[in-house]
Amino acid sequence: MANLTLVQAINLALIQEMEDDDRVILLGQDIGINGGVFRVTEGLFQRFGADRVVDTPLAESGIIGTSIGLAMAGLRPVPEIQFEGFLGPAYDQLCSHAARMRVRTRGAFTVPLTLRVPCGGGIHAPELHSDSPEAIYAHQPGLKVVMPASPYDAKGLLISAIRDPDPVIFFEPKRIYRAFREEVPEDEYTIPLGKARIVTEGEEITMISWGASVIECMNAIEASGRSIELVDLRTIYPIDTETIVNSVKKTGRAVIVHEAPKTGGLGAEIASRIMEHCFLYLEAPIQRVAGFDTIMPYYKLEHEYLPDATRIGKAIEEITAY
Amino acid sequence: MANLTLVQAINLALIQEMEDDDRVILLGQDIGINGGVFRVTEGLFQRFGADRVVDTPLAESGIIGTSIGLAMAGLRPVPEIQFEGFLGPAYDQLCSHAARMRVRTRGAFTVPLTLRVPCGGGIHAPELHSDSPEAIYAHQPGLKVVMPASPYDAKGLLISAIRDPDPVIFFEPKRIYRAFREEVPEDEYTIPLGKARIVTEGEEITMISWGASVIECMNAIEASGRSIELVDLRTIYPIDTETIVNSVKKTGRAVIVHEAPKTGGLGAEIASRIMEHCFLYLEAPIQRVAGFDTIMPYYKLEHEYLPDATRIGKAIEEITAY
Amino acid sequence: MPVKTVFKTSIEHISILDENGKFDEKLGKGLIPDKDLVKLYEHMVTCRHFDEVAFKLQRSGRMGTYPENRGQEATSLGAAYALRKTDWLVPCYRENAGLYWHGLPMEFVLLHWMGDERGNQIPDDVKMTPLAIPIGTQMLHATGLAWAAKYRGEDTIACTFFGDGASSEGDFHEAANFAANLDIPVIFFCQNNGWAISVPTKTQCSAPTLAQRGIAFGMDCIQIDGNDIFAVVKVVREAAERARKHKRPTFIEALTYRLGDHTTADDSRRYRDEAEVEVWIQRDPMIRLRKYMTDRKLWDDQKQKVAEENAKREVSATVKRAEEIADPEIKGFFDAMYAELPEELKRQRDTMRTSSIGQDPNQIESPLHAH
Amino acid sequence: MPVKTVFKTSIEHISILDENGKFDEKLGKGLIPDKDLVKLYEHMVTCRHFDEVAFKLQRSGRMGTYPENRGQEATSLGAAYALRKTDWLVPCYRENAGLYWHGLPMEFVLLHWMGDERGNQIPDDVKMTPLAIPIGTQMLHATGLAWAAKYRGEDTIACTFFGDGASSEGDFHEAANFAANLDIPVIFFCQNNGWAISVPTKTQCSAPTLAQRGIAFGMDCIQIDGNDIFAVVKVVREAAERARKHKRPTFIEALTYRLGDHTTADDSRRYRDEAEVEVWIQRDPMIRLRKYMTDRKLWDDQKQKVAEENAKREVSATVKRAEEIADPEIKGFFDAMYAELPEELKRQRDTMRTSSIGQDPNQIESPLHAH
Ligand SMILES: Cc1ncc(C[n+]2csc(CCOP(=O)(O)OP(=O)(O)O)c2C)c(N)n1
Ligand SMILES: Cc1ncc(C[n+]2csc(CCOP(=O)(O)OP(=O)(O)O)c2C)c(N)n1
Ligand SMILES: [Mg+2]
Ligand SMILES: [Mg+2]
Repeated sequence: MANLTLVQAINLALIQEMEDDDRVILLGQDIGINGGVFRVTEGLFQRFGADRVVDTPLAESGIIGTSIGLAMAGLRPVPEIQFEGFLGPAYDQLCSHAARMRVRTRGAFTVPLTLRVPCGGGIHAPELHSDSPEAIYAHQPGLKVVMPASPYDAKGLLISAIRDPDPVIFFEPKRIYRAFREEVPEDEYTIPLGKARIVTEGEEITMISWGASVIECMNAIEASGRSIELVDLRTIYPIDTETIVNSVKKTGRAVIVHEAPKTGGLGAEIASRIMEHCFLYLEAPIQRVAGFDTIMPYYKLEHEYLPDATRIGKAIEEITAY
Repeated sequence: MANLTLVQAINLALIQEMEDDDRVILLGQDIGINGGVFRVTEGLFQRFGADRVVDTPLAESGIIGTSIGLAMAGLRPVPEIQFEGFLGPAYDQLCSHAARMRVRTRGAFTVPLTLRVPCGGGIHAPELHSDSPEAIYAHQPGLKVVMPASPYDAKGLLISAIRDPDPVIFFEPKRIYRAFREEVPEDEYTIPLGKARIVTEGEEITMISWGASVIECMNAIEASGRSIELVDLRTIYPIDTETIVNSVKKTGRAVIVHEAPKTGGLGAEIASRIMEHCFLYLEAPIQRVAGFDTIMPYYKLEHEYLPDATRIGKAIEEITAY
Repeated sequence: MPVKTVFKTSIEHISILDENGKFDEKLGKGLIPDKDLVKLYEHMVTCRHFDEVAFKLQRSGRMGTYPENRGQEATSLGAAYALRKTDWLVPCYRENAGLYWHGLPMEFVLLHWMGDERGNQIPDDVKMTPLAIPIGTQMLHATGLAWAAKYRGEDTIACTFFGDGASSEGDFHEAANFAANLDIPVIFFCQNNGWAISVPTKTQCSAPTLAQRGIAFGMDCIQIDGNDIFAVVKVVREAAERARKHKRPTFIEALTYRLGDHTTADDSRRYRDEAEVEVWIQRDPMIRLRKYMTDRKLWDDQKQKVAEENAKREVSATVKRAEEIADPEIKGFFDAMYAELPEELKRQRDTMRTSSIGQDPNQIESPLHAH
Repeated sequence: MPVKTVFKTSIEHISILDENGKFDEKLGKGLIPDKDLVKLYEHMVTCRHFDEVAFKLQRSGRMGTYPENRGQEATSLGAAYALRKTDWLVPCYRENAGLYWHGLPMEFVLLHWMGDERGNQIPDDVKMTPLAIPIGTQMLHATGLAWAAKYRGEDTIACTFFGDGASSEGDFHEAANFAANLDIPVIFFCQNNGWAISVPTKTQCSAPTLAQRGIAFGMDCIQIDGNDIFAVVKVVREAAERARKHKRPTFIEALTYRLGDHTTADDSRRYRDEAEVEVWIQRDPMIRLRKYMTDRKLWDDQKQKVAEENAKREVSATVKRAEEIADPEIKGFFDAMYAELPEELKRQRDTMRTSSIGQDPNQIESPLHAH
């Protein structure tokens, strides 16, 4: 066991998967000698060489498009896009190609790639470095979408993602890259994709979140003094409806927290599923505490945008008062 | 008044806006001498010349990116992307640039472009010619998203879109391009963006849909013999919450119908809003009748995918039985 | 030095068997053994017939939109002939002749245009990717496939086909740039057929040649007469050698022409002159090849007749296979979504005919048990 | 002819004032009047100082990430000098010198890096677009802006700046291709500073020059010493003329170097040799210009001292303006979203401090009135 940050846990997972399986290769911008702009791939170039840790030209569509080819040929590419704001140029290759290859060839070709992308706000970065686009990719059939909220989960989920035979987007909440450490086993282990984690058990409200917001939720829960069941989604798609529904059946109230804009965010899908599965259990309308329907402001105001413990606390008050 | 198809109504709107305002120019693939692959721009090249109806290179990002520049300089470009499946390469310019320009420059620059895109399934086309990506763009703050369901609306909404000072995506449901005709006034008129239309009034259920699915809803409603209020959203973003909520307050039941995959589709947002605004009025969980969470299959099976009157009819039964 | 030349280059155009059937012995000798030449021509006869039949299938409502290949047979066929069975062909949608030569069963292409994904279920031993509908996107996959081969130390290469229109897409630029800078063994084979639907090549590239696109990446570039199968074979062989030995990509611009409409949904009389088409009909790759073979006594009318009869037989058997295939599994578009289907998808699949999917069926059945 | 040359080209490299201060009279004479030269140099002194101060602001926590411009001043400044105030500059983020020359108040750039959108609220009479964070995307906007000018019959042109890294993006290709094929008056000014963060230029372009990127589009292309303001002025003037008169784009590759880290978040010692940096320090655009002016008696130590003092005064006033600006309106990021705010956004804005926005406040307040 080592006490690791999220960055270190990911680094360790990459090393171990690369040691075990030479089909695993990394490609992206500045991931080589520089070790990535967040140092997630630190030391890997030195350890595995330029054939397996490849600095590419500055072209996101190129990174994903060639990764698709690599994966179709049976490799397990792990591309990195430097920030979620630069997923845009790769959108087409991800959604029109990676996501569709298996079904459109009825399995003759598959695309076992794992795309790593830092995401989310709160690090005082320039524009397009603080977005949360997970709902976009959750709406694209054929992809899986993962977002860990802790070092332990990061390692186990990333290993699962790399081993998964289908394309996975692995979002890394950059705000908590180094925010805290956690015991992480040295050995390889997997956390199944599609299974949520109950962070704290509770009776009054079910709170559902993922990524860095999970930490805000924990703070808000603590401040509220209430018995709240916190569900960390872990996997954004497929959504673990069962865990959520079981919890809401118990609590009768649900609050969903995410950084992305509220309209069309994943909160809407989760709220709708809850309603579809346990409408008569609901004691109050489901609350979505989310980013506003605006562009994430430049960093002078980003704290105004991000749903924080205060706003979550308001939701707790509002929903219990209902 | 003339009896026009949806294609003709759009063509007429384009002609009239171009006559009125020489800031309006069209650009896209095959829109010139060929009149567009759906003949929507038929005759415009001959009428307005090569400077105002511009065949571009085959590059979607280029079409949107240059349109942004044209718009920043004060023109009113109306780009066309040939099929919604080819929006992918333009995603970044739309979402990272067009959508953000006003807010990131605090109004110093604006992007009054209107992007026309045929969308949706049901015409036996090859892959990537039958998708419904409206939820993706509704989740992107800074854009407006419109989808008419009739010739009359098409003309009035397109004129509003072109005159709107912000970027608008104008989705044209290709399945009903020529499916029926309607009286369309010769004169220019506008239909405000953000306002839904009540197609039929009713007491038992509120049914919400947009685009070609509206026609399926009408068929299902007729077949059901029930009193159902059909709301055609017309504008996907901003959503006309008020009209929806007022209707659901009356009926207590809501069914949402769309072609896009269910998970993360706009149905989720609408259902969530209904819950947020009139939870205690709901007699039954809100139904989403949607495309499956799969890739739209090739055309041999596309009718299995598209939500049709039969599936909508089931939802009517289920929700009334609840 | 205040002004110095830091780079110099030129583009050559190669033609061996010209449109009048004139053959350049120096370049062409020994390039294609007579026996193979006859086979290639016979293959073209079959493919041309296939193309006509496919067109008719569409017109009679037995198939969806179809892009005629007519007039462009020499490009992909010459390339496939010059390559190995283990090399990847990464096509667009006008390369039937090359794909069949490479081993694709003909009915796959029909199935594809009949709106059936099984037409893309490429057999394991046929090294090709499915037809690419979104323009300009497949070249990146080719680069990735070739990269994987290089990574594994194999001498497999990839050859990707695309049109003049496709060369305008950013993805083309990125694919070529990756290949050139990372030393990836891929051939970029651009079939410049003069048009991208209604848009002429000069709107895609106002430069004197499309071949010079490759100069941007420091790639070897060449222009050829794409209706001359000898020229195709020659330059693809050289490019393949360069790729295999030196891991260097090549850009080939092949000048050709689509004699038909863009697809069956198009009407090319709206945008191009009949006179232009007339000129190109004379440049048909099959006319000159037949003339050459006839001159060399490799071919005669009797052989032509036999070839045409064989073509008919083969194509009608192909159509039969395509049309007689059992209806696709309705649930097929669910089951192939993921290696393992998520719960929600299983539920949608299993209730697709029985419920609206608007609802959890359990909740519908027993809402009142709930509270 | 079986083999014929169908295209020939070459790339020239231009240098007028070389790194040793040697000046080519033939090319350089009369290019920049002495009076202007002095002003340009003084401007560089100010910008260099600004750069140092900006760096320190970041280091002391008074500003966010900042990309040093040091060493690259001659490129954008020379270009801005050669262009008209009515022309569009479409920058990346290392063009402070040119932007200030063009009229941008200096504090805008600080505000931008202080995380304040008002730094992008470009005054109406300054013809430039905001700094571009996403790499390689702004060239399309430049093409659109120039296209609009052409459409209106104005002789305004656009000049867009980008790096070696940016030239790998598909959007660059599309921008250049649109400009070349639609005859749009835009200058593509590539500042090849050797690195894209840690990735060397050869990974972006393994060709002998980056200038040849433009050959793909049949564009005039040229390579220059980007640390030589004379060369910059010369080629930008020629490109501007070509754009204004003939509506033809030009691709310029300027060889330069960033002497600092990529940004304040970067540590360039991780990936590049100190020795390489040393070489380029000698090639600093300011050293050679000062030497040249000194040789020509246009400059002396006293003038240098005055220039530096002026720079300090100006920059510290700039910092003051940036730091003293009132806090941004909290609701500013709502109000500028659309010309007219949708209802839902108004509601979110108005309740952002009072409710969770998870809920319609009306429903929260009076849920029981409902049924
Ligand atoms: C990304 C994308 N944009 C637009 C289209 C619509 N489209 C289909 S074929 C075509 C023209 C292709 O021209 P070219 O690349 O020259 O190939 P050709 O058909 O001439 O062989 C267009 C615009 C598409 N399929 N994909
Ligand atoms: C689309 C996109 N991808 C990645 C990045 C991250 N990034 C910021 S600057 C940079 C390098 C840019 O290099 P270059 O274009 O040569 O400009 P330079 O910084 O050297 O002036 C990268 C990769 C980005 N900002 N945008
Ligand atoms: Mg073509
Ligand atoms: Mg650079």
